[in-house]
Amino acid sequence: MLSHVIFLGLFYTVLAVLSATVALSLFRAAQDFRVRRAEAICWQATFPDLPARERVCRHEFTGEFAHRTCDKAFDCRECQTHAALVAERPPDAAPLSREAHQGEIFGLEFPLDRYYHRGHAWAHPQPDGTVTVGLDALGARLVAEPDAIELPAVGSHIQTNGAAWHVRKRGADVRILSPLDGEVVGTSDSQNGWYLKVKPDGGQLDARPLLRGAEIRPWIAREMERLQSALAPAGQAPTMADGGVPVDDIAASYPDADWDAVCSEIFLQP
Amino acid sequence: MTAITPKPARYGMAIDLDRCTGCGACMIACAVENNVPPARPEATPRTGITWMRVYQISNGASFPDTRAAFIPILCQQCGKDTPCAAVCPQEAVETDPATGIVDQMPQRCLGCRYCMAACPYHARYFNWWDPQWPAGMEKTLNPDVATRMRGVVEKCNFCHGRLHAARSRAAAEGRRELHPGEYVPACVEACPAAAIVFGDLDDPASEVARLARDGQSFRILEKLGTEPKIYYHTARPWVRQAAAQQRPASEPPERRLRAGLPAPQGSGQKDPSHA
Amino acid sequence: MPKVDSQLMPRGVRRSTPRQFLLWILPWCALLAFGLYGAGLCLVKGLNQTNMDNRFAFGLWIFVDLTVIALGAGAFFTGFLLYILKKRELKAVINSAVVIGFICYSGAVAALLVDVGQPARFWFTFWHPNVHSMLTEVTFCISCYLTVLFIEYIPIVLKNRKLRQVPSFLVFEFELHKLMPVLAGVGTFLSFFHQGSLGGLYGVLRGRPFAFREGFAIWPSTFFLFILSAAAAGPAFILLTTWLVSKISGKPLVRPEVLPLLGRISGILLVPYILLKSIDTLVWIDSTSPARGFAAYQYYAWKPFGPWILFAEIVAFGLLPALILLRRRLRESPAWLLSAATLVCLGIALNRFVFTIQTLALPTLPFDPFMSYLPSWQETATFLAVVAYGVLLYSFSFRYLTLFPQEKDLSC
Amino acid sequence: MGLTRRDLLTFTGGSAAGLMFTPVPWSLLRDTAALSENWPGVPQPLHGEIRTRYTTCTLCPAGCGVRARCVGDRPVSLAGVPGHPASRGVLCPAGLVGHHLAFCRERATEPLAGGKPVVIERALTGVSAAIAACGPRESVAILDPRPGRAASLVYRRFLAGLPNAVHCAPPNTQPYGAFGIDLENTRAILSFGAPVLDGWLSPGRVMANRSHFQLIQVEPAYSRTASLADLWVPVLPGSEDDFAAAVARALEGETSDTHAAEVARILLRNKPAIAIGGDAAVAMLNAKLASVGRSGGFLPRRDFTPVTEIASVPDGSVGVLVIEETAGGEPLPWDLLRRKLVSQNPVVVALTPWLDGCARHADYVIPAPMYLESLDEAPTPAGSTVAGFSLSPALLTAPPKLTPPAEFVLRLAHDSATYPDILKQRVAAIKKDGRGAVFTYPDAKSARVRDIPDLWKAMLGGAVWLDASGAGPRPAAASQAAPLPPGPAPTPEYPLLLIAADNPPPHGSPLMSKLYRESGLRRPANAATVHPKTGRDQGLADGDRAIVTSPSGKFPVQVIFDAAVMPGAIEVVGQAISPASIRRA
Repeated sequence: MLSHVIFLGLFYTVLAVLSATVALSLFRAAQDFRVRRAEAICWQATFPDLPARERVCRHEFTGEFAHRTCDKAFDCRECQTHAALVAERPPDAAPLSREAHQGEIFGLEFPLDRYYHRGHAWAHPQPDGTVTVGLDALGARLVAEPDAIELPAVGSHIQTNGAAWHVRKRGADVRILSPLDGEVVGTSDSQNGWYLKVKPDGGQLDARPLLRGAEIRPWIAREMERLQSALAPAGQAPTMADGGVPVDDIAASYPDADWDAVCSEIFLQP
Repeated sequence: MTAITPKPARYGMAIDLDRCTGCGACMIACAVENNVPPARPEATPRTGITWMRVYQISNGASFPDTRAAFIPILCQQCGKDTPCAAVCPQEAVETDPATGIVDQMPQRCLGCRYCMAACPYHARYFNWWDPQWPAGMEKTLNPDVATRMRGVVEKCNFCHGRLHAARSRAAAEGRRELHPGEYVPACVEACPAAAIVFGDLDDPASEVARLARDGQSFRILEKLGTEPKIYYHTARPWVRQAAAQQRPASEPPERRLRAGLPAPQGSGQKDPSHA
Repeated sequence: MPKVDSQLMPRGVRRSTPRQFLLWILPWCALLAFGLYGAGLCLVKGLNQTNMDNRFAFGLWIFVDLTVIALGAGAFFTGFLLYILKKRELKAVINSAVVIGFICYSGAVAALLVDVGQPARFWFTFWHPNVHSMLTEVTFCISCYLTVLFIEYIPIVLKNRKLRQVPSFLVFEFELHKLMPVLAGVGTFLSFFHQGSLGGLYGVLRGRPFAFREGFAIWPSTFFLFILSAAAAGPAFILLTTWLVSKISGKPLVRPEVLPLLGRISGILLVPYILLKSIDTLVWIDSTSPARGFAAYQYYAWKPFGPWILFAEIVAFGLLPALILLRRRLRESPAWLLSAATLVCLGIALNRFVFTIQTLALPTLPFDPFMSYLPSWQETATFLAVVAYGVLLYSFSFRYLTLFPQEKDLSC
Repeated sequence: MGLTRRDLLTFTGGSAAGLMFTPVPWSLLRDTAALSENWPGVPQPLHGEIRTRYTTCTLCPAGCGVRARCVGDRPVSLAGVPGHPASRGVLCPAGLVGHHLAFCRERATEPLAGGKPVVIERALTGVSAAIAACGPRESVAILDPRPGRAASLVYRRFLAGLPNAVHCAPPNTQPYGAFGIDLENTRAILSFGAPVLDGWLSPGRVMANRSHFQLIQVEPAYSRTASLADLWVPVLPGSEDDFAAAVARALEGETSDTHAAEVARILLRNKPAIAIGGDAAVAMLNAKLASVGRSGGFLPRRDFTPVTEIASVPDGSVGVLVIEETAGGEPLPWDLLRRKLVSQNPVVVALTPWLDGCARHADYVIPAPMYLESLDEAPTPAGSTVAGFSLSPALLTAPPKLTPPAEFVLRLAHDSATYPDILKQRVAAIKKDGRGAVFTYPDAKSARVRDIPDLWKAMLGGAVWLDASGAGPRPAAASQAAPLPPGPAPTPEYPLLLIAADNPPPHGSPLMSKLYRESGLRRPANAATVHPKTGRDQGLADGDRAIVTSPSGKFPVQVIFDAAVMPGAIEVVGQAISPASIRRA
């Protein structure tokens, strides 16, 4: 009798634990959606799956680290290291080269009045307190004349590192990561330069996760390398001479490149 | 079952190997009593069902010094740490405290055959086929015993049907005890040599208890410590020795012979004498 | 079609063309179909289709079950090391380990369902369990652990490139992953138990002095030996499969230091196993077996099961690989590493063979013959079906899921 | 999109959980249980009123009493009749499953002429024509497996009406001729190869007296009887008579043979003793033992009717051979019978329930009822010291188209009487005679014949009539012993000796065949057992298939090695001693 109790007790405990585990994670998942954490979590779940070369810490660009892999999923708001380094010497203090002043790198426009996200979206604070969000020059050239664009509905909420909008181009389904938290107040198709007008949470743009000033050049330099190796079919040398100015529609000039692979490389999709 | 709870007994057997002529009447009576189906043509000595099985043993010597004896092997009704009962995953094997009989419940058997692996006497049999009888022969089945289906294990249960019948008779007469000899398994009744004695081992007056105590009695694989309730009796020392020896003794391989002959080719239910 | 195929594959890794893949799976599919036919015969016509009999109540299937479950132990033990003992390096193989574990266990359970005479009654064990039977323990643990493996499999599937586009899947996966240590813990507990029970299965056979062992509490010594041996073999098997997969797919899948690490773990566990196994064998020869009326020498007097089998089990397939795996220099050379791992796996298989087959082959009745047994084609087919099923499931998982996270980095 | 999916998940999860609280899953479980527990297609025993019916076994001459446990009127199991004077409440294995015989595959169910089914009338006319067509040199023979029955009487009467006819019997149907054996008082039996403990006389009677007598088995093969005998004297095949002679000399104290001397000592120490199983020399030995006509020895029986042995029918003389094969046991070797037939178009008629015996060689097959399918009789048991008679009422309903052998012969003879009529007459005769007593099975009581009002009815209810006065001391005719030809010696061509292994399993129920085969208790009929050494010398291995060749022909066998067999000998089921050779097939 006792043995029955012990044995079956154990067995049913195990079953209880198992079902509890599953139930709990289901419940938590639902919870995440309710408190709008889902998008962030998606990014967190995605980040570890990115190849190491895509996960470098921004402070590697500025040479503060020889090698460092980001462990905060590019959310510098939570990163002590970042805070410390920034406190040490604010990025704006960094000396800028002539070209950088004009905001041109490899013949690509990178205006310095904007903040750049690692996913190639920029955020541009407007006088009216809203922030316009658009694709930077590199991103724009990759998806030039997209086959389709899927913008969020006005009034919907986007989160830093969450999907802001979707662009489809030559079989590549690209989700652009949002550079900020906020409510979408307006959308447009890029002819006036931006895709979203966003009313940032907390009234103003939190720029901590975003790149600016001196960081941009080394970052773009790396991005170009990655782009080249992504474009180069296996075994071939990169086709774009260093410093060569990318054409307006890269896709067009690389008809046989696996565009999905290229885009996911640049837009941080595992 | 009877309304009256019967007086506990510990049924056992004593088999006189010096009287057993190996005629096989016990096997046959057993099969008839317990509705064992005839063999499929494909059945072999190792896939057939013989709750009671008479082995021939020999002293391994060569002619003319050779000696042989017959040993009927049935479920030995182990009384302690019953190997098969302990291992059955779903209590399809039960030892009846009132009789000491180890009973197999085919209706509950999963057919995992773990009990067969556990039984040192190979006294358990698996239904490898759907049971089948020649047309009309199923009308000769014993109504007191249910037939078994394919995929379950079965074995000797000291003719449970007969025990129930005897008990209800006794109950009808308001007795809670069975007279000695009122309940005997079919093999005991059928043995032409009266070589098998059956009864309550706990009743010191019973013949079986007397034989069990006898110095010339032994049990097979006694050292396993499972307290089998089948005793074998013989005055021939070599038989006792052969039934207890280490294996393989340095005996010629042809000892294989009688323990189970290959099936005569192409003879299924066909009578061997005409095969 | 090829488009869908390529969109299901993880990004940034190269996989064979649809055509190559088709050519690869076709033969396995054929094998699976053939095997299922054999299994079907056994289910429809009954077990008379096998060569098992009243003496050889267990045959090829039980042997295979015990072996694959021992090899599948890699799943639980790697999980245990990764989530409980926090051995981060093993993250590189954990997914593969889980899939292999799932394959082994589901395969074993499938084979068992064909093996029992009345498959429709499988649930009887849960209905009126005999808690004193090792088989009950096995049934309960395995069914539970299979569930665990299934749950552990889910996140890997949800991370598939297409599925991950569904946010709710990704979020659920994330939350589930956070609780993975719990599952790993439960899994470890269960595995320890049923690996043990599988050993107990034979250790408790007091009617079979060849298998019977004394033990502690309700568990015979084989209970503990099986746990240890399984834990030792699991990593070795993961090692082998990983190497095999990277050879077949022609890519590096894990960093070079991972395989030797697995080898080292296996070696470290082998040593105590061999030690205890030897002690256990000596005790058995010296007292356990004789006490039950069987001098141990006689077991090895039956051809072909001579004393060589003991030597092979303990020295050739135990001590030898253990020594190889414990020497860094040998461990680092793939040839040594792989041959050692192979030996370990063979050793486990041999050990399980001895307990399942030799135990039944040896006569217990003094006048009973030694029995031999060869599986029928239906039995073999059913076994092959399990193999094919495993290969297929693994192939698809490897093609469409991320089994080796490091592959992406290593591939460029 | 995501929303609806989540809804879907919730819905399925919820409904799954909800289902648990409905009876559905549980009833499903119950149903699977039910399904798996009464597996489809498994025959279930029929239930009904349990009754006990009695009959007498006619499978062999022992005439054992049978108590049948019946459901309704169908027998489900057979057992001995406690207290039965002849069988002592015991049945042999074959008798235990007599009620299965009707279900054997190889039984005859309709008349055949030249292998084609015909109506019985057609067969009758055919056979009558054949008999009428017999030439002056051709005889009509009826082979009667068990002379001394009412049926035998019918045959004799029929044959008496024919110019040239012979009523004959197979060898050894009356092993002790005019004598019965007073086993109850015997103290020693010297058996020359007789299967004393393996189906000799009636097993019940033998085993009941086993404790009273010393058993000496003189036999080349280590048979079942030899293995349980008090003394086994292995002799060379064919040299039994020499040994018998040696024993005879030893009884007078003059011999060198130590074995013989020992045997003689045992015989002298345990008197009365008898010698059985053999030939002239054995008869002479009995004379020496003075075992004839005295208690504990051979007692003459009055109801003995001498009958020609088939062997002594001249070869090539039988034009129409009618073979009755209702008795159990294996059929006669066909070549023995064929030799008796005339060369051109002989006609063979088989009155048999079996298709696989002589029926295979018969021009006409008249299907006979199987044991327990028709009213039959059991005459005085073989070896019994007292005259006896009992009826064997049918317990099974016979299929149509069967004709009891006696019935068939009656119709050949255009006799209006039926077989039961003949049996009635026999019972009436016993009643009229008034001697002896009747043991009735149901109450296990004996009563004098004249005290029984309706003997026929009593007999039908299960009873045996015994007439102790049927036997009594009478001067024994000293049997004339012609010395046996010397035992066959191996020749270069036939280096080995063929000897009979234990007697073959009788024609049995499917169940019996199964059990014998699966337990290996009886050797298959195609087994040839040789000593391992002999086998290897002949280039054979255990389990080989081989061909045995002897002067009387060749047959396929399966070789079995057994150290218990005499080196240089081949043990084959039911074969006569002869030189032979064996080679791998």
